[in-house]
Parts: sequence; structure tokens; C-alpha cells
Amino acid sequence: MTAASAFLQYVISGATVGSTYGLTALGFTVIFNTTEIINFAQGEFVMLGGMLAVFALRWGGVPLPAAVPLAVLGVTAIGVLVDRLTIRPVRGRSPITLIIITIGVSILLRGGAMLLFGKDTFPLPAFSPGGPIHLGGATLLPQSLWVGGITLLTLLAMKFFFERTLSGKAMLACACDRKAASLMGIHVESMVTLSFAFSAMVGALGGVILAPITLTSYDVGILLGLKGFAACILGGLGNPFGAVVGGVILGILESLGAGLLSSGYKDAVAFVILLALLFLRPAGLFGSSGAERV
Amino acid sequence: MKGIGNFILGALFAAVLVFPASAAEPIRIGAIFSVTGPASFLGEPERNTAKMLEEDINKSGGILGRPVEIIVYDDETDATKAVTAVDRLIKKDKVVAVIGPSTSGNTLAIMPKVEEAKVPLVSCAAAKKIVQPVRPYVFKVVPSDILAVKKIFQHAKKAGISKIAILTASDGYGAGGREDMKELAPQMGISIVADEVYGPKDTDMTAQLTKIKGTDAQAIVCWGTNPGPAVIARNRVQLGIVTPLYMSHGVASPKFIELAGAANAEGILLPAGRLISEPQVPAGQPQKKILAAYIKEYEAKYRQPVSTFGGYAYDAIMLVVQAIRSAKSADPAAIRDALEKVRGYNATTGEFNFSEKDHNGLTEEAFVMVRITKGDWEMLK
Amino acid sequence: MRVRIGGHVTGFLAFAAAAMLLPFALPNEYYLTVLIVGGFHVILVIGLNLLMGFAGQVSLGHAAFYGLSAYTTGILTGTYHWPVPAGIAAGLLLVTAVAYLIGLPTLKLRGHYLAMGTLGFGIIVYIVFNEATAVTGGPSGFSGIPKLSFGGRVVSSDREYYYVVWGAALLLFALAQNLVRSRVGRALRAIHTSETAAAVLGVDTGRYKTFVFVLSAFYAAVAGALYAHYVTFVSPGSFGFHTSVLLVTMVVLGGMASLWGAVMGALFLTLLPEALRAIENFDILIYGAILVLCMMYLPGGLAEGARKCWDAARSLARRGSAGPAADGGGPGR
Amino acid sequence: MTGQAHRDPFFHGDGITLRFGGLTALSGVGFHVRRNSLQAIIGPNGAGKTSLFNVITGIYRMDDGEVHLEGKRISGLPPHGVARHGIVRTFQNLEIFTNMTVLENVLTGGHLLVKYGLADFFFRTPRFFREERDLRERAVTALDFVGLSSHRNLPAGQLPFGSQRLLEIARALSAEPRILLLDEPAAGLNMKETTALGDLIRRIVERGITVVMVEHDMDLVMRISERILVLNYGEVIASGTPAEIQRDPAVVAAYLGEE
Repeated sequence: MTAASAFLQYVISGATVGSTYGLTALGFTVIFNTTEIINFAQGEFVMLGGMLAVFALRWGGVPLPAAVPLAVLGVTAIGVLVDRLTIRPVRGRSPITLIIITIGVSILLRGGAMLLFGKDTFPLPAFSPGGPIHLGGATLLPQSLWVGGITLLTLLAMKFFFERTLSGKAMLACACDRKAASLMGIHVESMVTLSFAFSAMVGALGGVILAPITLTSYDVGILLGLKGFAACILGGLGNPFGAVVGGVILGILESLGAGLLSSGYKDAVAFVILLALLFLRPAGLFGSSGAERV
Repeated sequence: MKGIGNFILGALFAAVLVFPASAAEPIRIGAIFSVTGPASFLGEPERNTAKMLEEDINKSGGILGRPVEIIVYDDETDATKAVTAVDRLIKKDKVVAVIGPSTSGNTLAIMPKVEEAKVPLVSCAAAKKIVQPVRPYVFKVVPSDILAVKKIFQHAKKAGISKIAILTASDGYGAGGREDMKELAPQMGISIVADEVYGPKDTDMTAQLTKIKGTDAQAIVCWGTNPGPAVIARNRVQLGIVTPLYMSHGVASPKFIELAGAANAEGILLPAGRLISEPQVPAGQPQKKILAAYIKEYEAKYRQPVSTFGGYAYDAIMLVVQAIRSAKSADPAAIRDALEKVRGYNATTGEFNFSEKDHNGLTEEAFVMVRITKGDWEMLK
Repeated sequence: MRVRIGGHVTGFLAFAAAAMLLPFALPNEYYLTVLIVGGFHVILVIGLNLLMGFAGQVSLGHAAFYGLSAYTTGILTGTYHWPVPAGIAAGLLLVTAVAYLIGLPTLKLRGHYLAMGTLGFGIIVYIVFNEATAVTGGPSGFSGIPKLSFGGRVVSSDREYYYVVWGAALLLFALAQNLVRSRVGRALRAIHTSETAAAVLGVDTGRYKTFVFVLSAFYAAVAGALYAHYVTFVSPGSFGFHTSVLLVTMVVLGGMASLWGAVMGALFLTLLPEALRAIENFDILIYGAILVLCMMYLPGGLAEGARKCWDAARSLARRGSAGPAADGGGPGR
Repeated sequence: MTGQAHRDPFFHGDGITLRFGGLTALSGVGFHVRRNSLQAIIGPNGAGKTSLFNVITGIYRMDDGEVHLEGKRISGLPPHGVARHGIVRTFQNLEIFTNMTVLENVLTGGHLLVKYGLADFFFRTPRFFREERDLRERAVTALDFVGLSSHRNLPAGQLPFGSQRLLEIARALSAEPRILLLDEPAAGLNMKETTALGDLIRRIVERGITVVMVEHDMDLVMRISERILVLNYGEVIASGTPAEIQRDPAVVAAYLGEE
């Protein structure tokens, strides 16, 4: 195990976990781009992705290729429900109030999952069988390829959606100026619902592709939500590309921190670097630090 | 549909709690378990066991002719909540004894309160500090980790292993094991060549295992409770590491094999209480009868496999019930004295012999080494 | 110069009197424990409300200051046998210094980036509590912290401790009220709405933000010291990210920029879990639901709800005694 | 620049340059304002008028140039430093403190005039009460001056647009500034309100406060200003009395385009 292959191993496993931070961060970005809210229930969407897939298999007897899309659809529906029941009725409330509502929603989703699915941890079978792949001394699970591939696809889809489609631009308009957007005939409220649906879908996708590697239980959402938010900030809030890259960088930083420095302080190392970057570039790596217009 | 079962069960219990229907003044035993929060997989089997025993005892006429009420509070794995819960039990519910908490940290947090109120505490947590130095009102049913460490090191020495790497969870349980391993290793001629740590909720430990792969460790000892060890077992196979892997008794449950996958768990060695390896426990063994009865009833009632932690709650409650019967009184001080006089009491974890100087009452005989072969436990002689 | 006793002073005195008499009305001492823990949260949330509600600077890492003070006094008095007052003083000083150093770079950040900065700081401190086992006792915590004592006189009973905690809470509430009703309070609220406009009027926004950040950290430190010498045990779990989020929720639920809201939010979210304790399994669902519903239908938090009730009651009373013509003044009138 | 301005350079700026990346917002701008006078700054949109105010008050850092007040150099100071020298400004799109009442807004305006410290407000010393009372009286006078004292306890956010403009001016006045920079005070006002605003500004100048006003409403500018500075694409193209400016061909071209 030469030092080089050890380093490569740290980077590969870091990137794999980092991709899920990225997908979670993408979920944050979608909602932030439309409503300027940081959705603290985003971690729960990721958790529900994995759990619904596990229980579609166990209770529904649905085969894996059907369980995964079913889970993602299920969580998307939950995302729409969350918007309709809790966010839409209080349109236009201050962001901090809406953030606390999402905290309440995350407690509800977590409590519900705990009661329905119990407190145990559950494995989800890998999408494609086969042993680890060897790559220059380091090893890689086939599932990691699925993680990388799906993350990339989702990022490209999101970038295409936000930059090239009309409803994508409409969603961005809602974040800049809600009143102006509605004057342009954009139905702001359905755009917000769409953003919750998208972020739930992206989150569930992250949960489903990671579950085979890291197992899932009713409370994995908390840590993932935290890391997703950090990735979002690292990449520059509101920038889909920045969110995913920020996630991958955060994952690699943690893995290198554990491998090269001390495994106990790996999260601390990642956050110290994140904070240092934040102080140097107060708007994240790829964020635009707009001068305050007075 | 076991999740739904819990759901209905919860509703049922909520109803039952509201209308206790008993004539004579019930004997109230308090219990604090981490039913939610990071240590929830400890608290749930413990609470289920407490509720089961409450029904059984009352069905068989209660204690000293009085019905028993076991009041369970959830401390959500938070020390502050444990403190308010123990005060509620002692000052509001006026309990005669307290069972739990599930974690070492929360036990240490409430010890001053029980000593002040002179109500006996039988903890379901492992840390040595709970009973060292011995405090008159504090007992513990979980065998100290050091006994499990001794069992592992004895097995490793027999296999000619002298250099080990340790990989422990950064929670109360993992830190306790790490402390005991670092204390006992030099005494048994074993050197620790790598001392790595992982977060209890971390989802990838390849970095730590890669680092260990770079050392000359002849065996790896992982100290933690699910899901961490299951991820480590998977990562080990993914990295092609063939160094023998020891686990702690914390993962001694069929759940671990299911999570790790039988292939990844192949060949893993761990000390286990007899509860898990019950089928292979010889008939004549004193605990056999109790183990079989507990497993049959628990799995019938909750349709979940038993866990070592549920066994701890079983022993703690039965020890208190035993003490009340032998003291012929429900007075907390009398219960304490009776507990201290318990000798040769067979329970799921082993044979308890308490004394003024030993409030744990167990030896490493409480453990037996098992090996995971083809997805099942194989007891090693 | 007739000092007009403002409505706020009479309100404060009434609240203080109620707090002092309450222990005599409690059925048993268990409620004292809950109210003591409630007192810690009130002190914490008043400080955090000054920072978030008034100055508009969100902090998602305040439990770190709470923990740093608890651990500092715990270790100094437990391991090194310092006298308790000295341990507490050292804790307060350390937290103030750390808050100042952290505040300088962090407060340059705005909005969600500031939330991330404080969140990161909170996690780093939590990890140090967990990993520096030799000093902090690691994940299973640190025990053996001596009881609170002043010059040889030990505060042993819960009732005495209740008066110490709520005495401190009332004093800190009064100081906060005086701060809010002064030019500094106005400057902070100005910074909340428009930092630029405040600066143009001569408010050194950097210095004021750092001042209120350090002050709110000091409040958290006082609560931490009182916690350590009450529970006589500290563990990382009590000072993690979860607690920081709970404190922020208490501020917003209680009512931003309202000291009474801070008291209400802190007490409500301390008593609610205790009240739900009897209902197993579902307490977490009810807790989440209450939180969401309160935030949806009480935009200004509990403070606004209370104010509405107070105004309604007063107008009802006034209408009732207004004159013979009024026929009892039903609310619908 | 007419010679007369040099003899009494009460408040002047030279060679002020400001660049945003490639864009040059201000290049080599100079201005001279006599004590207790009313100077207007006009120019088409994007001429750099507000940028000039932002640079003077330290919100933006100028790349080059200097600003002096009574001989003291104030360029390079942060906004709260500039305010200490008695320069206060209002904003083009209203920056009132909506989370406070009308009176509290104006009290905040007097922030620098109150000197009590930490101990005073924490422990309610007599000095605190005295200074707060004086500040309160000054604030009420400022509100009377603009005619808003009857709304003093209303939340500032509830005032109609015109009154919010007056509130911002009252807030600036309560700081008892030596120089008041008004950034398009008449924007969004109707005819009647604009005329009243003109009288108010005259009364402010008569109180001994030097006023510099950026404004588009030509009638108002021509009616009340003593001197006018014209900016276009970040450069000064003319400076003089209203009469001179109206006849200046460069100004006419800038505004009305070539004949």
C-alpha cells in the first residue's frame, strides 16, 4: 500500500461520500434559488429516499429497479406536500421564520420515519452486483460509479434547467424579486412548489444511491443536512455547479483529514478549512459577492 | 408489518398508562432509557423488555402482593433530559428504584441525584467509572468492557497475535473500550500500532482502514455499536484487507450480520453474552432456562430478534424485583442493602455476585468468544 | 426630574415577584429542576435574542459558548480544585476572549454565510470536547464537578439553586432591557434593517456587532457555569449542533427583538418536552407539529400572541367598565 | 471654477476617481461647496451622482482623489468616520428603520450626539436620563421641523411614501450635521409635495446647514439651488449658477442630445 495509492484511496472514497453532500447541497440550492430559504428538512428528504427504497423492497416486495424510482417519486410527493401544507400558507414571511418551519418539518419527518420504520439501520442492495474494482492500488465499489454518474447527470440537468428553460429562469426570477416575477405573469407559488419537488427529488436520489454503501436509518438526515449546507456555502450559495463541487471538495477534505492528520478531528479539519475559505471569499468559491447596492 | 405493530403498541400503552386499574398501592420502579436520539437502538429493546416484564410480573401476582408499575422515560440520549427525568421519577412519581440509563454519560450525570435521594440505581451502561469507586446506591448489570477486552486479548494471544490496530467510535461506548484496551494491552504483552477513531454516524471509514493497512498490525479490534462496525466490515472487504477483525460485544446481534452482509462478516470474531449464542448454550448451563424463556416471549411479543441491550434491562429489573422480594419491603434503602447481598443470581448476562466492593458482580465468564461463519454465530470452545 | 416608571418596569417587577414566589406554589421539587433548566435556557435565549432579534446577526453555534464555560469551570474546579467562584470567573473570561477573537472575522460575513461561520465554529468546539479525552473526559463526559459555593457556603438544595439561577436571569433580563432602551439598543436595531444607513449616521457597525456578539456569548457563559455546578457533570452531547438549533428556535418562536418573547420561547420549549414525556412515541411528532403550527400562525412569535391577548383583554375590560350603556361588551361587539 | 469658491474652500473634492472593474464610474471629479450654501448636482442617469455621494460618505473606497472639509482630509474614512465630521446623507431608495417607530428612527439619527457609556445605560445613571431627554427633545424638534411629530409613535414602515422621505430628512437633521447630502429627495413626490420640499430645504439652509442635493426635478433645482454641478459619464461638464447652467451648451447637449 504505497503512499500514492493510499492518497488515491482517500480521494476516491472522499469523492464518493462528497457526491452525496453535493446532491444534498443541490437540493438546498434549488429551494434557495426560488425562495431564499435554507430548507433544514433537506437532510430528511435524503433519508426518506433511502428508507422508502428499503421498505418498498421489504414490505411491497417491489424489485430494486422499481423500488428506486418509486422511492424518488414518493419523496418528491412529500416535498410538494411540505410546500403546500407549511410553506405556501405563510407566503412572504421573513426567511428566518420559514427556516424554523423547515426545522419543525424535519422533526416531523424524522419522527414519522422513526415510528413507521423503527429505529434500526437498514442495508439497501447495490444497483449492480460485483466486487470492488481496482484502480492503481486503490479500490472502488461499483456503486461509487453509480454515485458519481448520477450526481454528474443531475448537475447537468439542473444547469440546463436553470440556464436554458423558461421555468428555470422563472424560478430564478422569483428569488430575485417576488413582486416583479408575479408581475411578469409567473405563478410564483407554483414555482416554489416546483422547487420543493425538485429538491426533494434530488435529495431522494442522493439518499437512494448512497444507501447501498453507507446503510440508512431514520436519523441519517441530520448529519447529511449539515454537510449539504456546508457544501452549499463552500461552493457559493445559489450556484448549482458550486454546490456539487463544494460537496465533493468537502468529502475529499474529510477523507484526507482522516487519512493524513487524525481521524478523530477529520470533521474539524474540514470545517476549519471551510471557515478559512469563507473568511477569504465571503461568498463562497464560485459565488458572486455582489456589492451592496444602495 | 412490524413497524405498524410498534405504532399500535405505542397507542395501546399510552391508553394503558392513563388508566392504571389496580386496587393496592402499586410498587413504582422508574426507568430511564435512550428511546430516541443517537443511542435509540439501545433504548428501544430496553423499553420493550421493561413493558414485557411489567405485564409478566403483574400477571403472576406482582411483588409482596402489590402490583408493579414500571414508569419509563426517554432521555433522548441527552444528559440534561436524563437529569430532569430522574428528578421526575424520584420526586414526582416517588419510585423505589431506578433502572438505566442506557448510556454511560447519562448514568454519570444522574448518579449525584440518586445518591442524594438515597434511591438505588441499576445502570444498563458499561463504563467502569460507574462502579469504580463504588458508590453505595449505584449498581450496574453490564459487564465492564475490560472483561470483554480481556476475552479478546486472550483469544488473540492464543492465535500468536502481538501487534493490533484499534478502531473505536467517538461515543461513550467506543471511548470506554478504547481506554480499557490501551490500559490492558501492555499488561498482556500486546502493542497497539494504530489508534484510529470514527464518528458513530459516519458513513465511510475507508480512510482509517487504509491507514491501518499501511501498518504491520496482525489484527484489528473495532469497538462500537451499529451501524459503524457494519460499514467497517464492508469497507474492509472492499479494500481487500485480510487481517483478522475482532468486534466488541456491542454488535452481538443478528442485525450486525444483516447490515454487514454475510460475506463481509465472514470470519469476524467477537465476545458475546450468552443471550445471542443461546442456541449453542449447553442444556445444563444455569442461564439456559432464563435465556430461552426471555427470547421466546420477546420475539413473540415484538417480532424482533432479542438484543444484548434488552437483556441488560431484563437483568436490572429482575435484580430489583429479587431484592424487593428478599428484603420483603419496597423501601429504597432496604432494596439497596438486599441488592448488595445478591449472590449466585443467574440472569441473561451471567451469574451476578454483588458485594460492598463489587457493584457489577460479573467476571469475564459472562462472555464467550463467537465466530461468524456463513452468516451465523459459531461458539468457540 | 420626575422619572416616569415605564410600563416595562412595572411588567418586570411583576414578573420578578412571580418568579420569586413560584417555588412555594409548586406541588413538588421536580418542577424546580425543570424551572432551573428553564432558567439556563432563558439566560441563553435573552443573550441570543439581543444578537439575532435586535442586531439581526444569526448564530448557529451558540451552544459552543454555553459548553466552553461549563467545561472550563468544570475542569478547573473538578480536576484542579480551584475555588468555584474563580472557576466560573475564568470560564466567563475565556468565553468572552474566544467570542471576541471569533467575532472579528465571522461578523464580516452576512446572512446565511454568517450562519455557516458560527455553525462551523460550534462543530469544531463540539469535536474538541469529544476528542480531547485527557482533559474533557471525551464522549462519556466529565463528572465530579463540585456544587456551586460562594466563600465556603455551598448551595446544595434545589430551591436555593432556583433562586440563584432566576436571580441571575432577572438581573441579566433587566440589564438587557436597559440596553435595548438606550442608544446602543437603537443602533443594534438599525444595523438589523440597514447596516449602511446606520453607518452613515455614525454607528460603528463592526464594533457594535462585535459588542453584542461578545455580550450574547457572555450570557451563554453565565448559563454554562450555572449548568455545570448544578448537574455537576458535562458531556459533549448537551452542547452540540442540536442545542444551537434549539436555542435559535426558542428565539424565533418566542418572538424576534422581544425580551419577553425570549423568556416565553425558552420556557415554552423547556416545559413542552417535559409535558409530552408521558406520551411515549408520539411526543416527537406533537413537538414538531406544535413548532410548525406556532411559527405559521404566530408570525411575531409567542410575544405577539401574548400582546394580542393582552390588548384584547384590556380593551374588553375597558369596554366592560366603559359605561352603563355597554351590555357587557361581548368580544364580537 | 469661479475664483470666489477658492477663497472659502469650506468643503471640496479634487480628482475623485472610482472604478468598478473595467467601468469607470467617476474620473477626476472636483467640487467646491461654500459654507451654508445649497449646491445641486445634476446629470443624466448613470452620470455617477449617487456614486459620488457613496464615495464622499465612505461607502465606496475611491481609487484616487481627495475630499476635504474645512482643511481636514476625510477621504478614506469609513462611513461612521465621515459622519463624525458632521456629514450625513439620505438615500435614493429610502433606508429607514422599519423595525422602529418614527421617533426611534430620529433618535437613532442623533446617535453621535449622545455620549453616555456602558455603565450609564446598564445602571440607568442620571447622565443617561439627562442625555436621553435632551436627545428626545431634539428629535421632537426635528420631527416638528418636517411636520411629522403627530406620527411619532407610529411604526416607521406604516408611513406613506412622502412622509417616509421627510422622516429620513428629519433623522439626518437630528444628527445636527454641518453638511447634509440629499440623494434625490423629490423622487416619487407629487407637485405639491415637491414645492413643500423646496421650502423645507431652504429652511434647512437658513438654519446654517450646508446642503448638497442630487436631483432630477429641474424646476426644483433651478428654483432653490445657488450653484449647480453637472456630471455626465463620471466627469464634470459644467459648474455655476442656475442661470449659467441653463445657457451652457455642453449641459444642453448632455441632456437633450445634439440638435
